[in-house]
Amino acid sequence: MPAYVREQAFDPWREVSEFQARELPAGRFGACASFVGTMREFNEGDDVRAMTLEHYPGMTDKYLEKLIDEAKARWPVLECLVVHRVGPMGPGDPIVLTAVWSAHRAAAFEACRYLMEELKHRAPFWKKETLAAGDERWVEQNTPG
Amino acid sequence: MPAYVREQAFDPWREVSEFQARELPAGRFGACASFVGTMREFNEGDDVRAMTLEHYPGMTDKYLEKLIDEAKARWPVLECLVVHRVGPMGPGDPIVLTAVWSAHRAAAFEACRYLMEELKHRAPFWKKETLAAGDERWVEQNTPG
Amino acid sequence: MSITVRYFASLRERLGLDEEQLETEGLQTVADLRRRIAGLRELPERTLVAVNQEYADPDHPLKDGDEVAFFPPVTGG
Amino acid sequence: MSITVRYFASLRERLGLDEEQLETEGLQTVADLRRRIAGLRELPERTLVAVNQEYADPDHPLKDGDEVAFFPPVTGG
Repeated sequence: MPAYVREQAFDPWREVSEFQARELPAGRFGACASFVGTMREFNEGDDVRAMTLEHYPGMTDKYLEKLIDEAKARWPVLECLVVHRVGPMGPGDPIVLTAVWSAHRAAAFEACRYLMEELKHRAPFWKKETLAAGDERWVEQNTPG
Repeated sequence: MPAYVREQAFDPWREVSEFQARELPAGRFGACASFVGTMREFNEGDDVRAMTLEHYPGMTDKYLEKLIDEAKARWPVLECLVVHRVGPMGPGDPIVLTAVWSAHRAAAFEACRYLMEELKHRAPFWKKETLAAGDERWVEQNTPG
Repeated sequence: MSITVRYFASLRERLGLDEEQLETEGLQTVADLRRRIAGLRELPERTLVAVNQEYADPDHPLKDGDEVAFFPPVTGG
Repeated sequence: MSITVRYFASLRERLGLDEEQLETEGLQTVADLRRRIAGLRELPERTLVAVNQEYADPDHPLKDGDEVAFFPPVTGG
Protein backbone atom coordinates (compact mmCIF):
# COMPACT_ATOMS: atom_id res chain seq x y z
CA MET A 1 0.00 0.00 0.00
CA PRO A 2 1.26 3.48 -0.83
CA ALA A 3 1.47 4.80 2.76
CA TYR A 4 4.71 4.22 4.61
CA VAL A 5 5.97 5.07 8.10
CA ARG A 6 9.75 5.30 8.23
CA GLU A 7 12.05 5.15 11.23
CA GLN A 8 15.07 6.19 9.17
CA ALA A 9 15.84 9.38 7.28
CA PHE A 10 14.42 9.29 3.76
CA ASP A 11 15.00 11.18 0.51
CA PRO A 12 11.53 12.33 -0.58
CA TRP A 13 12.43 12.95 -4.22
CA ARG A 14 14.04 9.59 -4.57
CA GLU A 15 10.84 8.09 -3.13
CA VAL A 16 8.68 9.97 -5.63
CA SER A 17 10.97 9.13 -8.50
CA GLU A 18 11.22 5.42 -7.68
CA PHE A 19 7.52 5.07 -6.90
CA GLN A 20 6.63 6.69 -10.21
CA ALA A 21 9.00 4.44 -12.18
CA ARG A 22 7.60 1.35 -10.43
CA GLU A 23 3.87 2.11 -10.22
CA LEU A 24 2.86 4.62 -12.90
CA PRO A 25 2.58 3.68 -16.58
CA ALA A 26 4.59 6.23 -18.59
CA GLY A 27 2.34 8.30 -20.81
CA ARG A 28 -0.86 7.82 -18.77
CA PHE A 29 -0.29 10.60 -16.25
CA GLY A 30 0.21 14.25 -17.11
CA ALA A 31 0.50 15.68 -13.61
CA CYS A 32 2.29 14.97 -10.35
CA ALA A 33 1.86 17.32 -7.41
CA SER A 34 3.95 16.71 -4.33
CA PHE A 35 4.62 18.23 -0.95
CA VAL A 36 7.55 17.72 1.41
CA GLY A 37 7.44 18.87 5.02
CA THR A 38 10.88 19.38 6.54
CA MET A 39 11.99 19.98 10.11
CA ARG A 40 12.71 23.64 10.80
CA GLU A 41 15.28 24.89 13.29
CA PHE A 42 12.69 27.28 14.71
CA ASN A 43 9.08 27.03 15.89
CA GLU A 44 6.80 29.53 17.61
CA GLY A 45 9.71 31.92 18.01
CA ASP A 46 12.11 29.42 19.61
CA ASP A 47 15.21 27.68 18.30
CA VAL A 48 14.66 23.96 18.00
CA ARG A 49 17.63 21.60 18.17
CA ALA A 50 15.99 18.23 17.71
CA MET A 51 12.61 16.57 17.47
CA THR A 52 11.05 13.20 18.17
CA LEU A 53 7.93 12.06 16.38
CA GLU A 54 5.72 9.59 18.18
CA HIS A 55 2.89 7.75 16.43
CA TYR A 56 0.28 5.09 17.05
CA PRO A 57 1.53 2.04 15.14
CA GLY A 58 -1.34 0.22 13.50
CA MET A 59 -3.70 3.17 13.57
CA THR A 60 -1.26 5.32 11.58
CA ASP A 61 -1.07 3.03 8.56
CA LYS A 62 -4.79 2.46 8.61
CA TYR A 63 -5.50 6.17 8.80
CA LEU A 64 -3.11 7.14 6.01
CA GLU A 65 -4.57 4.47 3.74
CA LYS A 66 -8.06 5.72 4.52
CA LEU A 67 -6.96 9.23 3.48
CA ILE A 68 -5.63 7.88 0.20
CA ASP A 69 -8.91 6.05 -0.42
CA GLU A 70 -10.81 9.27 0.26
CA ALA A 71 -8.62 11.24 -2.14
CA LYS A 72 -9.11 8.60 -4.84
CA ALA A 73 -12.89 8.73 -4.32
CA ARG A 74 -13.02 12.54 -4.54
CA TRP A 75 -10.68 13.22 -7.47
CA PRO A 76 -9.77 11.35 -10.66
CA VAL A 77 -6.29 10.46 -9.44
CA LEU A 78 -4.20 7.54 -10.63
CA GLU A 79 -1.98 7.00 -7.60
CA CYS A 80 -1.04 8.53 -4.25
CA LEU A 81 2.06 8.16 -2.12
CA VAL A 82 2.44 9.17 1.53
CA VAL A 83 5.63 8.72 3.54
CA HIS A 84 5.97 9.86 7.16
CA ARG A 85 9.05 9.79 9.35
CA VAL A 86 8.89 8.82 13.04
CA GLY A 87 11.46 8.72 15.84
CA PRO A 88 14.30 11.18 16.57
CA MET A 89 15.42 13.65 13.88
CA GLY A 90 17.22 16.97 13.33
CA PRO A 91 16.68 20.28 11.48
CA GLY A 92 16.62 19.84 7.69
CA ASP A 93 15.31 16.27 7.90
CA PRO A 94 12.26 15.53 5.75
CA ILE A 95 9.25 14.62 7.92
CA VAL A 96 6.49 13.96 5.43
CA LEU A 97 5.92 13.46 1.73
CA THR A 98 2.59 13.45 -0.11
CA ALA A 99 2.47 12.95 -3.87
CA VAL A 100 -0.45 12.52 -6.26
CA TRP A 101 -0.47 11.51 -9.93
CA SER A 102 -3.36 12.26 -12.30
CA ALA A 103 -4.09 12.90 -15.97
CA HIS A 104 -4.66 16.64 -15.47
CA ARG A 105 -3.25 19.10 -12.98
CA ALA A 106 -6.28 20.23 -10.93
CA ALA A 107 -6.89 16.79 -9.42
CA ALA A 108 -3.21 16.36 -8.52
CA PHE A 109 -2.94 19.78 -6.86
CA GLU A 110 -6.17 19.47 -4.92
CA ALA A 111 -5.74 15.88 -3.78
CA CYS A 112 -2.15 16.54 -2.69
CA ARG A 113 -3.21 19.42 -0.52
CA TYR A 114 -6.16 17.44 0.84
CA LEU A 115 -3.85 14.63 1.91
CA MET A 116 -1.55 17.04 3.75
CA GLU A 117 -4.34 18.95 5.50
CA GLU A 118 -6.13 15.80 6.61
CA LEU A 119 -2.89 14.17 7.70
CA LYS A 120 -2.01 17.23 9.80
CA HIS A 121 -5.42 17.40 11.40
CA ARG A 122 -6.19 13.73 12.02
CA ALA A 123 -3.30 11.29 11.54
CA PRO A 124 -2.00 10.05 14.94
CA PHE A 125 1.46 11.62 15.05
CA TRP A 126 2.84 13.82 17.84
CA LYS A 127 5.91 16.06 17.84
CA LYS A 128 8.14 16.62 20.82
CA GLU A 129 10.75 19.34 20.42
CA THR A 130 14.11 19.75 22.11
CA LEU A 131 14.85 23.47 22.39
CA ALA A 132 18.27 25.10 22.17
CA ALA A 133 18.69 25.14 25.96
CA GLY A 134 17.96 21.42 26.11
CA ASP A 135 14.44 21.49 27.53
CA GLU A 136 11.74 19.47 25.82
CA ARG A 137 8.16 20.32 24.96
CA TRP A 138 5.28 18.68 23.15
CA VAL A 139 3.96 20.70 20.21
CA GLU A 140 0.40 21.65 21.24
CA GLN A 141 -1.04 22.15 17.79
CA ASN A 142 -0.11 22.51 14.15
CA THR A 143 0.02 25.81 12.30
CA PRO A 144 -3.28 26.51 10.54
CA GLY A 145 -1.82 26.41 7.07
CA MET B 1 18.00 33.02 -11.92
CA PRO B 2 15.77 30.12 -10.92
CA ALA B 3 13.92 29.76 -14.26
CA TYR B 4 15.46 27.47 -16.84
CA VAL B 5 14.52 26.43 -20.37
CA ARG B 6 15.98 23.04 -21.29
CA GLU B 7 16.47 21.51 -24.72
CA GLN B 8 17.36 18.11 -23.26
CA ALA B 9 15.33 15.68 -21.18
CA PHE B 10 15.55 16.50 -17.46
CA ASP B 11 14.88 14.67 -14.21
CA PRO B 12 12.58 16.99 -12.24
CA TRP B 13 13.22 15.43 -8.83
CA ARG B 14 16.94 15.57 -9.27
CA GLU B 15 16.51 19.27 -10.18
CA VAL B 16 14.48 19.93 -7.04
CA SER B 17 16.84 17.97 -4.87
CA GLU B 18 19.99 19.61 -6.21
CA PHE B 19 18.50 23.10 -6.21
CA GLN B 20 17.42 22.67 -2.60
CA ALA B 21 20.85 21.41 -1.51
CA ARG B 22 22.52 24.33 -3.31
CA GLU B 23 20.17 27.25 -2.57
CA LEU B 24 18.13 26.57 0.56
CA PRO B 25 19.63 26.78 4.06
CA ALA B 26 18.71 23.56 5.90
CA GLY B 27 16.41 24.23 8.82
CA ARG B 28 14.97 27.51 7.48
CA PHE B 29 12.26 26.02 5.28
CA GLY B 30 9.49 23.74 6.48
CA ALA B 31 7.61 23.27 3.21
CA CYS B 32 8.32 22.47 -0.42
CA ALA B 33 5.43 22.11 -2.87
CA SER B 34 6.22 21.00 -6.37
CA PHE B 35 4.47 20.14 -9.59
CA VAL B 36 5.68 18.15 -12.57
CA GLY B 37 3.84 18.16 -15.90
CA THR B 38 4.60 15.13 -18.05
CA MET B 39 3.80 14.35 -21.66
CA ARG B 40 0.78 12.07 -22.01
CA GLU B 41 0.29 9.56 -24.82
CA PHE B 42 -3.25 10.86 -25.31
CA ASN B 43 -4.89 14.28 -25.70
CA GLU B 44 -8.45 15.27 -26.55
CA GLY B 45 -9.34 11.66 -27.27
CA ASP B 46 -6.44 10.97 -29.65
CA ASP B 47 -3.27 8.94 -29.28
CA VAL B 48 -0.21 11.15 -29.37
CA ARG B 49 3.12 9.71 -30.49
CA ALA B 50 5.42 12.69 -30.12
CA MET B 51 5.42 16.39 -29.37
CA THR B 52 7.50 19.45 -30.15
CA LEU B 53 7.52 22.46 -27.89
CA GLU B 54 8.27 25.81 -29.47
CA HIS B 55 9.00 28.90 -27.42
CA TYR B 56 10.01 32.53 -27.78
CA PRO B 57 13.63 32.66 -26.61
CA GLY B 58 14.31 35.80 -24.64
CA MET B 59 10.68 36.46 -23.80
CA THR B 60 10.34 33.04 -22.13
CA ASP B 61 13.07 33.57 -19.55
CA LYS B 62 11.90 37.09 -18.86
CA TYR B 63 8.32 35.96 -18.40
CA LEU B 64 9.16 33.05 -16.09
CA GLU B 65 11.32 35.30 -13.94
CA LYS B 66 8.51 37.85 -13.77
CA LEU B 67 6.18 35.08 -12.53
CA ILE B 68 8.65 34.13 -9.83
CA ASP B 69 8.93 37.77 -8.76
CA GLU B 70 5.14 37.99 -8.57
CA ALA B 71 4.92 34.82 -6.46
CA LYS B 72 7.58 36.15 -4.10
CA ALA B 73 5.68 39.43 -3.77
CA ARG B 74 2.36 37.72 -3.02
CA TRP B 75 3.43 34.97 -0.62
CA PRO B 76 6.17 34.65 2.04
CA VAL B 77 8.23 32.21 -0.02
CA LEU B 78 11.95 31.62 0.30
CA GLU B 79 12.72 30.36 -3.18
CA CYS B 80 11.08 29.26 -6.44
CA LEU B 81 12.32 27.02 -9.22
CA VAL B 82 10.82 26.68 -12.71
CA VAL B 83 12.20 24.39 -15.41
CA HIS B 84 10.55 24.02 -18.83
CA ARG B 85 11.51 21.65 -21.62
CA VAL B 86 11.49 22.75 -25.29
CA GLY B 87 12.09 20.91 -28.57
CA PRO B 88 11.05 17.37 -29.57
CA MET B 89 9.99 14.86 -26.90
CA GLY B 90 8.04 11.65 -26.32
CA PRO B 91 5.32 10.30 -23.97
CA GLY B 92 6.50 10.08 -20.36
CA ASP B 93 8.98 12.94 -20.74
CA PRO B 94 8.75 15.67 -18.10
CA ILE B 95 7.73 18.99 -19.65
CA VAL B 96 7.62 21.39 -16.73
CA LEU B 97 8.60 21.63 -13.09
CA THR B 98 7.52 24.29 -10.60
CA ALA B 99 8.72 24.15 -7.00
CA VAL B 100 8.33 26.57 -4.10
CA TRP B 101 9.99 26.59 -0.68
CA SER B 102 8.59 28.43 2.35
CA ALA B 103 8.50 28.28 6.14
CA HIS B 104 4.87 27.07 6.27
CA ARG B 105 2.83 24.98 3.87
CA ALA B 106 0.07 27.35 2.70
CA ALA B 107 2.46 29.71 0.91
CA ALA B 108 4.27 26.84 -0.82
CA PHE B 109 1.04 25.19 -2.04
CA GLU B 110 -0.54 28.41 -3.24
CA ALA B 111 2.52 29.89 -4.91
CA CYS B 112 3.31 26.59 -6.65
CA ARG B 113 -0.16 26.44 -8.14
CA TYR B 114 -0.04 30.12 -9.07
CA LEU B 115 3.21 29.60 -10.99
CA MET B 116 1.72 26.69 -12.93
CA GLU B 117 -1.56 28.42 -13.78
CA GLU B 118 0.14 31.65 -14.87
CA LEU B 119 2.75 29.74 -16.85
CA LYS B 120 0.03 27.78 -18.66
CA HIS B 121 -2.00 30.88 -19.46
CA ARG B 122 0.71 33.36 -20.37
CA ALA B 123 4.23 31.97 -20.86
CA PRO B 124 5.16 31.88 -24.59
CA PHE B 125 5.30 28.13 -25.25
CA TRP B 126 3.39 26.23 -27.95
CA LYS B 127 2.81 22.50 -28.33
CA LYS B 128 2.64 20.69 -31.63
CA GLU B 129 1.53 17.08 -31.46
CA THR B 130 2.30 14.18 -33.79
CA LEU B 131 -0.66 11.80 -33.70
CA ALA B 132 -0.51 8.02 -34.03
CA ALA B 133 -1.20 8.12 -37.78
CA GLY B 134 1.67 10.57 -38.26
CA ASP B 135 -0.27 13.76 -38.85
CA GLU B 136 0.66 16.86 -36.88
CA ARG B 137 -1.48 19.45 -35.14
CA TRP B 138 -0.93 22.50 -32.98
CA VAL B 139 -2.62 22.31 -29.59
CA GLU B 140 -5.24 25.07 -29.67
CA GLN B 141 -5.57 25.64 -25.97
CA ASN B 142 -4.67 24.19 -22.60
CA THR B 143 -7.06 22.24 -20.41
CA PRO B 144 -8.74 24.54 -17.88
CA GLY B 145 -7.18 22.85 -14.90
CA MET C 1 -15.42 -7.42 30.27
CA SER C 2 -11.78 -6.42 29.77
CA ILE C 3 -10.52 -3.51 27.74
CA THR C 4 -6.95 -2.54 26.81
CA VAL C 5 -6.45 1.20 27.31
CA ARG C 6 -3.51 2.96 25.69
CA TYR C 7 -2.15 6.48 26.19
CA PHE C 8 0.05 8.45 23.78
CA ALA C 9 2.41 11.42 23.64
CA SER C 10 2.03 14.16 26.30
CA LEU C 11 -0.85 12.27 27.91
CA ARG C 12 1.25 9.11 28.25
CA GLU C 13 4.07 11.13 29.80
CA ARG C 14 1.83 13.09 32.14
CA LEU C 15 0.12 9.95 33.42
CA GLY C 16 3.38 7.99 33.41
CA LEU C 17 1.34 5.21 31.86
CA ASP C 18 1.56 3.57 28.47
CA GLU C 19 -1.09 0.88 28.62
CA GLU C 20 -3.41 -0.75 31.14
CA GLN C 21 -6.08 -3.45 31.30
CA LEU C 22 -9.38 -2.32 32.79
CA GLU C 23 -12.26 -4.49 33.95
CA THR C 24 -15.25 -2.64 32.57
CA GLU C 25 -18.41 -4.43 33.73
CA GLY C 26 -21.36 -2.08 33.41
CA LEU C 27 -19.74 0.24 30.88
CA GLN C 28 -21.61 0.51 27.60
CA THR C 29 -19.90 3.24 25.59
CA VAL C 30 -16.73 5.23 25.09
CA ALA C 31 -18.30 8.03 27.13
CA ASP C 32 -18.80 5.61 30.05
CA LEU C 33 -15.17 4.50 29.88
CA ARG C 34 -13.98 8.07 29.66
CA ARG C 35 -15.91 9.00 32.81
CA ARG C 36 -14.49 5.97 34.61
CA ILE C 37 -10.91 6.91 33.68
CA ALA C 38 -11.46 10.61 34.48
CA GLY C 39 -12.40 9.45 37.98
CA LEU C 40 -9.00 7.75 38.30
CA ARG C 41 -6.72 10.18 36.49
CA GLU C 42 -6.55 13.64 35.01
CA LEU C 43 -7.85 13.54 31.44
CA PRO C 44 -7.69 16.89 29.55
CA GLU C 45 -10.86 17.98 27.81
CA ARG C 46 -9.31 17.95 24.32
CA THR C 47 -8.31 14.28 24.62
CA LEU C 48 -9.21 12.26 21.49
CA VAL C 49 -10.37 8.65 21.50
CA ALA C 50 -9.85 5.73 19.12
CA VAL C 51 -11.43 2.28 19.44
CA ASN C 52 -9.56 -0.53 17.74
CA GLN C 53 -7.36 2.03 15.99
CA GLU C 54 -10.17 4.14 14.53
CA TYR C 55 -11.55 7.43 15.80
CA ALA C 56 -14.69 6.84 17.89
CA ASP C 57 -17.58 9.04 19.04
CA PRO C 58 -18.62 9.14 22.70
CA ASP C 59 -21.59 6.86 22.01
CA HIS C 60 -19.47 4.19 20.35
CA PRO C 61 -20.31 0.86 22.07
CA LEU C 62 -17.61 -1.15 23.85
CA LYS C 63 -17.09 -4.90 23.77
CA ASP C 64 -14.76 -7.35 25.44
CA GLY C 65 -11.20 -7.21 24.11
CA ASP C 66 -11.45 -3.73 22.58
CA GLU C 67 -8.34 -1.57 22.39
CA VAL C 68 -9.21 2.00 23.37
CA ALA C 69 -6.62 4.75 22.95
CA PHE C 70 -6.61 8.23 24.50
CA PHE C 71 -4.37 10.91 23.06
CA PRO C 72 -3.91 14.69 22.67
CA PRO C 73 -4.58 16.63 19.43
CA VAL C 74 -2.27 15.34 16.71
CA THR C 75 0.70 17.33 15.40
CA GLY C 76 2.20 15.32 12.56
CA GLY C 77 3.17 16.37 9.05
CA MET D 1 11.01 53.87 -38.83
CA SER D 2 11.84 50.17 -39.02
CA ILE D 3 10.30 47.42 -36.91
CA THR D 4 11.25 43.73 -36.67
CA VAL D 5 8.12 41.58 -36.76
CA ARG D 6 8.27 37.94 -35.60
CA TYR D 7 5.70 35.17 -35.90
CA PHE D 8 5.49 32.01 -33.81
CA ALA D 9 4.00 28.53 -33.78
CA SER D 10 0.87 27.90 -35.91
CA LEU D 11 0.86 31.51 -37.09
CA ARG D 12 4.47 31.22 -38.28
CA GLU D 13 3.61 28.01 -40.13
CA ARG D 14 0.41 29.35 -41.66
CA LEU D 15 2.09 32.50 -42.94
CA GLY D 16 5.23 30.59 -43.92
CA LEU D 17 7.09 33.46 -42.33
CA ASP D 18 9.38 33.63 -39.35
CA GLU D 19 10.49 37.23 -39.26
CA GLU D 20 10.32 40.37 -41.41
CA GLN D 21 11.45 44.01 -41.34
CA LEU D 22 8.66 46.53 -41.90
CA GLU D 23 9.00 50.18 -42.69
CA THR D 24 6.38 51.73 -40.46
CA GLU D 25 6.26 55.47 -41.14
CA GLY D 26 2.98 56.89 -39.88
CA LEU D 27 2.25 54.03 -37.47
CA GLN D 28 1.91 55.10 -33.84
CA THR D 29 0.75 52.07 -31.91
CA VAL D 30 0.54 48.29 -31.83
CA ALA D 31 -3.05 48.59 -33.09
CA ASP D 32 -1.82 50.55 -36.15
CA LEU D 33 0.80 47.89 -36.91
CA ARG D 34 -1.72 45.13 -36.49
CA ARG D 35 -4.09 46.76 -38.97
CA ARG D 36 -1.23 47.22 -41.45
CA ILE D 37 -0.25 43.53 -41.18
CA ALA D 38 -3.88 42.37 -41.34
CA GLY D 39 -4.06 44.17 -44.67
CA LEU D 40 -1.13 42.09 -45.96
CA ARG D 41 -1.83 38.69 -44.38
CA GLU D 42 -4.44 36.70 -42.52
CA LEU D 43 -4.13 37.42 -38.79
CA PRO D 44 -6.54 35.44 -36.57
CA GLU D 45 -8.53 37.44 -34.05
CA ARG D 46 -7.04 35.65 -31.03
CA THR D 47 -3.47 36.59 -32.00
CA LEU D 48 -1.42 37.93 -29.07
CA VAL D 49 1.21 40.66 -29.29
CA ALA D 50 4.48 41.31 -27.50
CA VAL D 51 6.71 44.36 -27.93
CA ASN D 52 10.37 43.87 -27.08
CA GLN D 53 9.51 40.51 -25.51
CA GLU D 54 6.75 41.75 -23.21
CA TYR D 55 2.99 41.54 -23.69
CA ALA D 56 1.66 44.81 -25.10
CA ASP D 57 -1.78 46.44 -25.28
CA PRO D 58 -3.17 47.76 -28.59
CA ASP D 59 -2.36 51.35 -27.59
CA HIS D 60 1.28 50.54 -26.80
CA PRO D 61 3.42 53.10 -28.73
CA LEU D 62 5.97 51.95 -31.32
CA LYS D 63 9.47 53.29 -31.86
CA ASP D 64 12.27 52.65 -34.31
CA GLY D 65 14.01 49.31 -33.77
CA ASP D 66 11.22 47.66 -31.77
CA GLU D 67 10.77 43.89 -31.96
CA VAL D 68 7.07 43.08 -32.25
CA ALA D 69 5.91 39.44 -32.02
CA PHE D 70 2.57 37.99 -33.07
CA PHE D 71 1.56 34.56 -31.81
CA PRO D 72 -1.43 32.31 -31.03
CA PRO D 73 -2.70 31.55 -27.50
CA VAL D 74 0.05 29.81 -25.53
CA THR D 75 -0.08 26.11 -24.67
CA GLY D 76 2.97 25.36 -22.51
CA GLY D 77 3.26 23.59 -19.19
